[in-house]
Amino acid sequence: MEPYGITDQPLDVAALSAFVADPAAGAIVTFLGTSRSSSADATNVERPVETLWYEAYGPMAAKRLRVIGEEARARHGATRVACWHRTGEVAIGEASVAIAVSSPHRAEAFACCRDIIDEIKRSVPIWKRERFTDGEEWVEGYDGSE
Amino acid sequence: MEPYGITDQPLDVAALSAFVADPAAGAIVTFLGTSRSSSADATNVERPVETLWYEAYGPMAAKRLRVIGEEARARHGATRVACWHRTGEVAIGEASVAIAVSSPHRAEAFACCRDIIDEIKRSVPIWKRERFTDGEEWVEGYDGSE
Amino acid sequence: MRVRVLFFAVARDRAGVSTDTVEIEDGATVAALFARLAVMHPALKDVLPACRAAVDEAFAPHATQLADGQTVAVLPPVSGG
Amino acid sequence: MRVRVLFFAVARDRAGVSTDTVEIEDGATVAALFARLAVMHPALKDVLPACRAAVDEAFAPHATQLADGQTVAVLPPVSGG
Repeated sequence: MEPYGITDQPLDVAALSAFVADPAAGAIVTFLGTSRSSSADATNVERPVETLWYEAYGPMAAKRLRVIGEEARARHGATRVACWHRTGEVAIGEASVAIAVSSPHRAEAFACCRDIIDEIKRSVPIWKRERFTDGEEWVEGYDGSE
Repeated sequence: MEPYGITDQPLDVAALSAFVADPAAGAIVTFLGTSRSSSADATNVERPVETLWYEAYGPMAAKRLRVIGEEARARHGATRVACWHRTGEVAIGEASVAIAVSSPHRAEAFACCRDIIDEIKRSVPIWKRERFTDGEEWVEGYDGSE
Repeated sequence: MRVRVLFFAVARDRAGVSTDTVEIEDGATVAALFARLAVMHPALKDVLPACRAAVDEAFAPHATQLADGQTVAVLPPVSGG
Repeated sequence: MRVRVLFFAVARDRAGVSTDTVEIEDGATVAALFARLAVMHPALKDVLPACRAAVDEAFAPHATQLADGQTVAVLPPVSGG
């Protein structure tokens, strides 16, 4: 299995978790970002989401996932990292992103996994589009400013 | 599936993750505690572990898991929690404990999952025994003092 | 009165049994029971100070007064997770 | 010189195309290219200020000088994860 990638297929967190398992690791933390059945609009009102999908600048997104994962792994002294993001339509309740991190002790696994998802939301060129009953729109994202 | 329990069978993190999935949840965090191939002894020297196993005060341990999980869920506003601990022999690399937490946003899922494993290590009546090449011993644990 | 005592992990190894029935004065505390256990099972003596007690499957401070028929578990420092 | 431009998400919607080829003076910066794009595609004008640029698949500051044959991606605020 490739540890990092972009796919239009459902994500398999068990496969990622198995991939990072290691005899030197005492902890495995996984994160799944799942699509919610409602979403706050620009005025912070929650509206029911009918469908949503993701568009990626594929080659750059895959490179960014690898850089983010490996930098976080080194910074936290984690053992292994795997991270995939999905594109195309994602059904409500399904995962758009899956991360797995193993490390000797649990603190680093939690911190590393958290850093990875935070950085993905800042700097991986992927965009979410939501369709509501009354229209559809690109989700306002992170523009790179601090 | 029961959300909390003690079992002598291998743990299935994918089943726990599926159990906590919810249309209202935007994040699922899982934690697996896995058995390491070496362990620090009382003098902090890492020694190779041949086999390890867990003994539980079963009925009390199951009650504690439920109390810990549900209190953490309420405290963090998480959506659903599931948590199982394994007993008996656990092969190197396999999981002794599995936790899954879903929540609307990721910060609560990480914090809730972290709190649960920390509290399990403080107050669930389960004991680990390790066999080394040169003997075996109960692992020094947490005695309830702050 | 009588209480049932359960030993786990290193406490069971030291006691040499996993359960015991102890006859003790009415209203005795967990602390009094632990003192009695140290006499009954001398090898337990040096591990008991680190042990917590559970009465009927819930943690109980050493000052807890026991009642006839209760089950007291002797819990060495836990190491699950 | 010529650069290839890729538009994503709302930038693609506004440009009406997903790729473009732009003829621009040698050594022009990303900022100069963005200014040109705003003229070529007026509907892009109000989304460009929030967009980052990538040159050959890596983020590039607006001061970056471009070279012939490079690929510049116009990246609206990202919302993956």
